[in-house]
Amino acid sequence: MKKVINNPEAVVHEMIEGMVQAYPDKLRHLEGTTVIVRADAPVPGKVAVISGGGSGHEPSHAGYVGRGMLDAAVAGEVFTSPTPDQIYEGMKAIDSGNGVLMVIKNYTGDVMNFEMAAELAEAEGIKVAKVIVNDDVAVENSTFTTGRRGIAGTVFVHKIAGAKAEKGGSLEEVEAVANKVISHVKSMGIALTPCTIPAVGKPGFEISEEEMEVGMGIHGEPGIERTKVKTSHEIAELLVEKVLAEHQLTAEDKVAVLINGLGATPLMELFIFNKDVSEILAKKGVQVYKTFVGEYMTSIEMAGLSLSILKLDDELTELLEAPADTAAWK
Amino acid sequence: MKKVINNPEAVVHEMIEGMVQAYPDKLRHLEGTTVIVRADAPVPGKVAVISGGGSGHEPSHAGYVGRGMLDAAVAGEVFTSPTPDQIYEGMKAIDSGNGVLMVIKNYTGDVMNFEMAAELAEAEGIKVAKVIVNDDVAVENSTFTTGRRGIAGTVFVHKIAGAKAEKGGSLEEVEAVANKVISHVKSMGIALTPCTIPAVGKPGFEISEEEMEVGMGIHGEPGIERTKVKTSHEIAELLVEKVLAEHQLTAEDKVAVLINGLGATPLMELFIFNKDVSEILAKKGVQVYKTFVGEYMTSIEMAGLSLSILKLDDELTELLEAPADTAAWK
Amino acid sequence: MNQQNMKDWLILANERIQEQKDYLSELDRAIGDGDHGVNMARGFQEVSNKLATQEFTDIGAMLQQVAMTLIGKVGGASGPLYGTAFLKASTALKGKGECTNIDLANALNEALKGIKLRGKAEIGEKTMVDVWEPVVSKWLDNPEAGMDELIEFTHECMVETKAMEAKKGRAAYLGKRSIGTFDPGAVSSELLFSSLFTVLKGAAS
Amino acid sequence: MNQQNMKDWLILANERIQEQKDYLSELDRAIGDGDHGVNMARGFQEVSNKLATQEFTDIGAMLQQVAMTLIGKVGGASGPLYGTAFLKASTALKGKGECTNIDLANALNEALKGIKLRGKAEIGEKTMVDVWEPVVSKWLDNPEAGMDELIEFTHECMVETKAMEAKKGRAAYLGKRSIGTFDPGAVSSELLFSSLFTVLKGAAS
Ligand SMILES: Nc1ncnc2c1ncn2[C@@H]1O[C@H](COP(=O)(O)OP(=O)(O)O)[C@@H](O)[C@H]1O
Ligand SMILES: Nc1ncnc2c1ncn2[C@@H]1O[C@H](COP(=O)(O)OP(=O)(O)O)[C@@H](O)[C@H]1O
Ligand SMILES: [Mg+2]
Ligand SMILES: [Mg+2]
Ligand SMILES: [Mg+2]
Ligand SMILES: [Mg+2]
Repeated sequence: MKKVINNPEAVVHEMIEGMVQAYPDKLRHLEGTTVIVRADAPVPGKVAVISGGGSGHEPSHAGYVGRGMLDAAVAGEVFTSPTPDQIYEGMKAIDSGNGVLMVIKNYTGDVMNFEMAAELAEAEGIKVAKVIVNDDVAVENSTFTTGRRGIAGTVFVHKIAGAKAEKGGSLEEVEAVANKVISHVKSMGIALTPCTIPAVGKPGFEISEEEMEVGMGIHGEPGIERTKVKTSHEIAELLVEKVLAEHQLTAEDKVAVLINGLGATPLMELFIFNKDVSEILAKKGVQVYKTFVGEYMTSIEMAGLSLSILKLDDELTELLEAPADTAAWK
Repeated sequence: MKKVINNPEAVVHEMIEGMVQAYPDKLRHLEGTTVIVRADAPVPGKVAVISGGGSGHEPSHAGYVGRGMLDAAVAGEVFTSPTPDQIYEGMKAIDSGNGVLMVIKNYTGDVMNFEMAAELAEAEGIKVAKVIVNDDVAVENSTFTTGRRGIAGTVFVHKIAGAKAEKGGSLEEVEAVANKVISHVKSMGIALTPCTIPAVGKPGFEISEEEMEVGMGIHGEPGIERTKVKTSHEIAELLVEKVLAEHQLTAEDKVAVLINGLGATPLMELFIFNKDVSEILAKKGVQVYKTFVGEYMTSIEMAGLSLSILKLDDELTELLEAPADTAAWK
Repeated sequence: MNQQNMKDWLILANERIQEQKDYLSELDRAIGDGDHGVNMARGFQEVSNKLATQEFTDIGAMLQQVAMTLIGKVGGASGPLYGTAFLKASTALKGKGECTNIDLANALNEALKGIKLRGKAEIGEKTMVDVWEPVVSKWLDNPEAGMDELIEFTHECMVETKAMEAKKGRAAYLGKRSIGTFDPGAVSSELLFSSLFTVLKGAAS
Repeated sequence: MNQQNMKDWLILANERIQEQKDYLSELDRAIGDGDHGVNMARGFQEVSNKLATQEFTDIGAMLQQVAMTLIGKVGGASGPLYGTAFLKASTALKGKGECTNIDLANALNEALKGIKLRGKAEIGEKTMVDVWEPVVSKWLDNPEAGMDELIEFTHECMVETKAMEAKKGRAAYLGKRSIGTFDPGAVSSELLFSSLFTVLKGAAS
């Protein structure tokens, strides 16, 4: 394991310090916690939006804290959901009396820890709503299991729910639009290499030079299938097909496309992949309203990428375009 | 070599297509070339700024094309300077009659190819000025050699010269402020892992699990020294010392800090490193006006980072803060 | 079981978890995200530290502290689950200076209910429930069962998770590929129960 | 040397470069950025294609086309250098249907001057100049020198770059660490000259 770190056990705390030092005008660290809040939190009159999860997905989630997006991000240990006490501290610091929306990715750990935090917050009289993001279409949806995971599409939820809150939406309205995004966004990814949790010190899985993992989780969880490494075009065909299969798109629909790098994949490859995705979508008659290419939700230094497609309507388009001022989304 | 590509020989062209498809409002591809220009080029009444170099440094350089920064970026093959004919096509497409500033990184190949392009452009009556960026302090400066390399500090030149041009500066003024940035910015980096040129198919160098390369070039060129992997804090001490040694800073001076990831280094590590740099600078009494953390000038999928420190004055600060609307700098 | 026995249990459990930290993470690498050992080691080390430095009025209070520590330190899926378990057990033993094996088995049954309520997993879904449920009900059915027998039975329950397909937790996303490894949470639960039975055996003799 | 000989030379040079592509890149990996083979192979393949499909009025015109192709296709440091070299040689041989060895040696001397003007390297700085300068001056000094002797001498010049410390080009950043490998551009220059001498030998016999 080669990393620019000081102490594998201290990466989360040191990272938080480094982030706040980089953006002192935007971010504030709640002393003694792993919570980063908007510098001006709580914002009077505004519903607050909180998200978080394990660390290692940077710029998620603290990179999206700021005007027009999140009010707080709670960082767990690497790939480990944050604990209820931390989440609760975040909620207290951002609630202006208008309630807090929790944006949770659908992992057992995240859901349980956020739910416990909500119980604590509600006991203190904070109005709480929650939405659970489950955009990863790699795994079949089934009522017998935990359902689908939340991956990069979550960033659209942050953006759009954050914009709605910034515009003065009520807790119910912010929750409703967040749920609309969740039902409108589908994602799936592939990985070429694993990643290493600093405190574990070795890669999350082994994979040969010839193979890739399809439908990879963002925590190094194995995916649904292992295949020979495919070309960018083949990967684009695979992911576009899987993702579009979950959308009912008509010729009038416009979509936003998010090509997300998992950490080690160069921008060069993300752009090549975008070329292939654009071509395939154009052939299928899908109208792309806007494209985002970059690292939005990573898996430490994993090589790989994910594709998210968000079906837009007028409301979502307007909120997607609304101004935001955060470290990672402008 | 595991990459999301289609054909190692076609990466540059496919990447250019993918970039332009992602940002059709900002970027235009000059058909039949490897040049990306501002969608609205040539901009009447404005001095044009062109840069470029080998590919593999994304988002450099096309990520900085747009209002307030570059008018054109010329992409060479991976790590290979673009050829004079391509650069010349770019210059013709952006010149509005007010002249073109070429921002060249100090590599023999880049300098020679840009100079040959300048000869072609001047023969056609285009006013040309050039600046040569040599911010990498890893290598001793010497009049007997080619001098120092240009690395991530180049992005500050793009930003500030671009802002000056956007504000209506003359070719001489834009050139002068670019030269001021060059004399005010110093950088140095380290690498933990090599990178692989797609058409070559194997890593640019070998390095063991225990070692790092100090003063690494951004093309996988070996650095000045190979040492045991150091901690983030030790790396910060090393780089800050080397970089500050080239600056004459007084207690009144403010600086801008750029922590640049080389491709595979997770943001988590860049932030940890920033914590260490901030601490050391604070101890030395250096006032940090603004910090940038992210991937600005990469080396495909190299793990590593560089530190750039720009000494500011009022003019540079104002131009650094001026609006820019590009894919990679906003 | 008195306060000292309970402390011994949790300290022994911590020792076992620290020893098996890498093994637990290894199991989680195969079908999860590879952090179970790190999570458990972080949480139980803190439990052990707290027990070494704090005094408690009764065993219920001690278990409550254990619960809060696990909730605040473990994170992930196992944090809220073990945390809830100890919280429920602490409520059941509230105010008691010591307790019988039957009291403890009943408290652990409450703990199991807490785990199932929080995690919504049923038996056979390849989770810690596959150790908790059979072990607790065997003990409840036969409070006189020998400790060695219980230790062996716990181990067997853990082993059975190998053949199961995960339906809950992170491993569920693997579908059939989750078959063939022990569930990490089942293994850490085995460590917890076998430490308990070991300590009880010593206390009885 | 007539047009056909010149074509033979450049086609042979391309073949050698394609054969040695990986070797050239390998050398450049050691002290540069690892692309010299890829750059040269791309450029000379295009030269070879152009020569196969186009007609030229004279050898000057042919060399001009070679120059433009190299300038437009190679990139990096070697592109402008080889491009300038062929451009200067083409000017020297402008309008000639064929030329003597002395004409050619003189033209290559002009090419050398172009390389030095463009790249500002002197002999001993571990660049292609360390092959070009001694080889061209040896040929100029003794136009009757045997081709085998020239081939051998070219090789010796290339070998000498191994012990040199680079002062120009990308390898210069390495300082003393640049000692110990052949300079990639010196090796590609050797391929160019030895192809030339091989073709001239065949043409003479
Ligand atoms: N819904 C659930 N009910 C009961 N146990 C569960 C559930 N989900 C996960 N687990 C247990 O948690 C273990 C994983 O814990 P851990 O690795 O610490 O958390 P995470 O999965 O969040 O990384 C699994 O092996 C399983 O035994
Ligand atoms: N200033 C110079 N003068 C002469 N030759 C040079 C000079 N700089 C570099 N070279 C030659 O160019 C070769 C490298 O070419 P290449 O790898 O294609 O370009 P780059 O260094 O831009 O990647 C070196 O081995 C050296 O022989
Ligand atoms: Mg986890
Ligand atoms: Mg090169
Ligand atoms: Mg886990
Ligand atoms: Mg090279």
